[in-house]
Amino acid sequence: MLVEYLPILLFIAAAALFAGGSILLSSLAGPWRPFAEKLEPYECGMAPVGMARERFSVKFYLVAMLFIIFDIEIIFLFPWAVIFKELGWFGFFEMGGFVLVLVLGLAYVWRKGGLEWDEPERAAVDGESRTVPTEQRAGTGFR
Amino acid sequence: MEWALFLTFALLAGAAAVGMVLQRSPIYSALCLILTFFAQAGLYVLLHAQLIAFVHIIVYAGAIMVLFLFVIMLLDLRPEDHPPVRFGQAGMLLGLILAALLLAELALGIGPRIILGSQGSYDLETLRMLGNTQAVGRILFREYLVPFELTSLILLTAMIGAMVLAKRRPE
Amino acid sequence: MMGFLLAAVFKIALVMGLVLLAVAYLTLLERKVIGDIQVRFGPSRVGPFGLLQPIADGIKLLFKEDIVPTNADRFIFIFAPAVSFIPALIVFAVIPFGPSFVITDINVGLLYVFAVGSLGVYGIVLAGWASNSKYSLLGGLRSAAQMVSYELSLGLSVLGVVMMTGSLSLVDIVEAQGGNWYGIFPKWNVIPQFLGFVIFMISSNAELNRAPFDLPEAETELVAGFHTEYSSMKFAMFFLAEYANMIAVSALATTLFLGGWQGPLLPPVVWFLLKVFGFIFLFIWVRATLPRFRYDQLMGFGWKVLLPLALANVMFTAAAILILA
Amino acid sequence: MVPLWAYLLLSGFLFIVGVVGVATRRNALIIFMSIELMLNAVNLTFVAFSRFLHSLDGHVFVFFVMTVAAAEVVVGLAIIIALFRNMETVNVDEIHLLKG
Repeated sequence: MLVEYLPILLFIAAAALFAGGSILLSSLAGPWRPFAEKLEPYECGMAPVGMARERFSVKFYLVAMLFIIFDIEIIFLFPWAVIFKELGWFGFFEMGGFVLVLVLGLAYVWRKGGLEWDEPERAAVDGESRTVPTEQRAGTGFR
Repeated sequence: MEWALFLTFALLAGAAAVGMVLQRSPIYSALCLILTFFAQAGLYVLLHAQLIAFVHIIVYAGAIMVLFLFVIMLLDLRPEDHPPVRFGQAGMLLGLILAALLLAELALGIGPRIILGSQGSYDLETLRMLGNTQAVGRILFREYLVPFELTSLILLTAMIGAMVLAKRRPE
Repeated sequence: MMGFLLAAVFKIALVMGLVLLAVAYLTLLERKVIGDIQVRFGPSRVGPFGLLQPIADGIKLLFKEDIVPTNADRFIFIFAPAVSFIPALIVFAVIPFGPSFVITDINVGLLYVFAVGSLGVYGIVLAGWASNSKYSLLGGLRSAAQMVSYELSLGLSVLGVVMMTGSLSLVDIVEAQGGNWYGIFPKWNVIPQFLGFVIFMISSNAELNRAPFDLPEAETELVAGFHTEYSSMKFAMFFLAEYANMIAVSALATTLFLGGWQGPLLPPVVWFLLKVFGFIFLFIWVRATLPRFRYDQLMGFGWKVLLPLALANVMFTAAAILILA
Repeated sequence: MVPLWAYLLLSGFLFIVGVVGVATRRNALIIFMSIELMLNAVNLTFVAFSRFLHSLDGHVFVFFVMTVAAAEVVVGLAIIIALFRNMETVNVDEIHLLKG
């Protein structure tokens, strides 16, 4: 039973060996003539301004957070789907309740503007700022 | 064979966990923790918990640690200047006491008078016949119905809480 | 046990060789097909019909200078390409190519695929961060946010198939699709699970970061996204991973929705490869046809349309199974 | 077969490492990761006991632990981000909110 999992380990080892080997080989085979400008990060030919690792929008974090929550939902759904046929209507309503609660959460986040990426700013640029209510804009502004 | 695999995974998990605590850079700490999780998934497979092993990877390595990396990058955390672990503080004493307690407990468990409760009905043969996922699913969705439904409330709370916290602007 | 392992080693070598070869020629195929669609030739100088082009590309990449930008995090910078390449390859461990040709049939095969698939994010986000370049970081983060968003719909879209089969083993799923309905229609999951299939195709296209979802590497705004700073074989690793992922997704779609190796007359492996090729062609066609999304449209579509739709599909399928039973 | 005590020893070790992390590190994120490590050490004992007691309740508990861990991470990191926005630090020594 466990022996079925050994090929996976072997496969990982083989893939790692290939990746490591070819990266090593190319670093040996290629030329190596560095100078300061060549090693600069690319910024369309200009000298780079500041460090790249600056803070970015909290939106990315919100997406990752919602992702975790729904990922948990999916890992509950997998074993449920496997034995769904024997659970019958009982299982249907059981999971229906679970999914409903999470959909309510999604609806809440949606209403609060957590799913808008950068709607208000874009609308303002397009000259449609009047169509966006101020309180909504204030609610979705991120700093 | 099983011992060899166990020792490999155990050493990997232990070393990566220690590395996680000792690293100065939060990103490397996170990477060490991810390595621990992989080794742990290997241990789960050795324990014939295939469903748990892959769910573990999906949740911890695939989701939670991604969020950690996002936050580390979002806050642009730099490596700390001072040595990460400072001994000889109140925390040290607390740690020692806790460690001693835990070791004592382990010694009780490891000792000859190991107390194992009544044996359940899911031995390897039964599991092979039923299928790991099917057997776990049956218990989860029949016997643990109420905890399962309550889980959705925990998730809902987390969603709302994070939304409120993340959206509040500093004054 | 030794026999099983030896067979596994042989199959691993065969599958790895085949996938890498296929990836090499996929790059040529893509350039040729897009060339044809845009009424031009595509590569045609190296060898007859440009057939030696992938080999020339490979040799060129191998002998390029290996640049690590200043202030980059050296270890992660070198580590990231391997991290994105390994998951792309090891997905093939559980995919059944033919009735008895699968490297290993594990009872949680589908979960394995998703566990491995969810690791692809790391290579991208780490590469973007380690490069210390603004384009890379932004591209990497965009890419990661996009991938996690569409991973949800991807996971939900296959649940209908799992419900009908009652197993997570890919071999079981293929075997359940044998035979015909009313003697004419093949019992492929694509017929009862058409919505799931469509969601699967859209979200896997987004997972692959391919057009029209290729925001992370949008040339016009982000230069090349997370791999802007990469050169030589490290760049090639990302490229290999991207195309290997494309083959893996096509193989998965074939297995889950188009009956895998099932089919009349022709040998099973041929059927499997034909269907996979069909999906790959579809991906190339889509890339040549559709314009790129805007980023807010992309995220909005994933969260507001695809996710609710996929959830509805799960519950709808459940109800349908119970009513029809 | 690897006996139960080997797993218990490992999981005890991981737990202690987590405790040391929480007690000695000052970076809120790393403290959080140490807590995750402790939760996972507990998960390992759950699964190990399940295996040796021929029961599956441990597996079900691992599911619930994972859910709680995920919820905790989501809210916890949201708090860390909110703190960081106000105070520009994640060092727990420098955060004295409750001291006014």
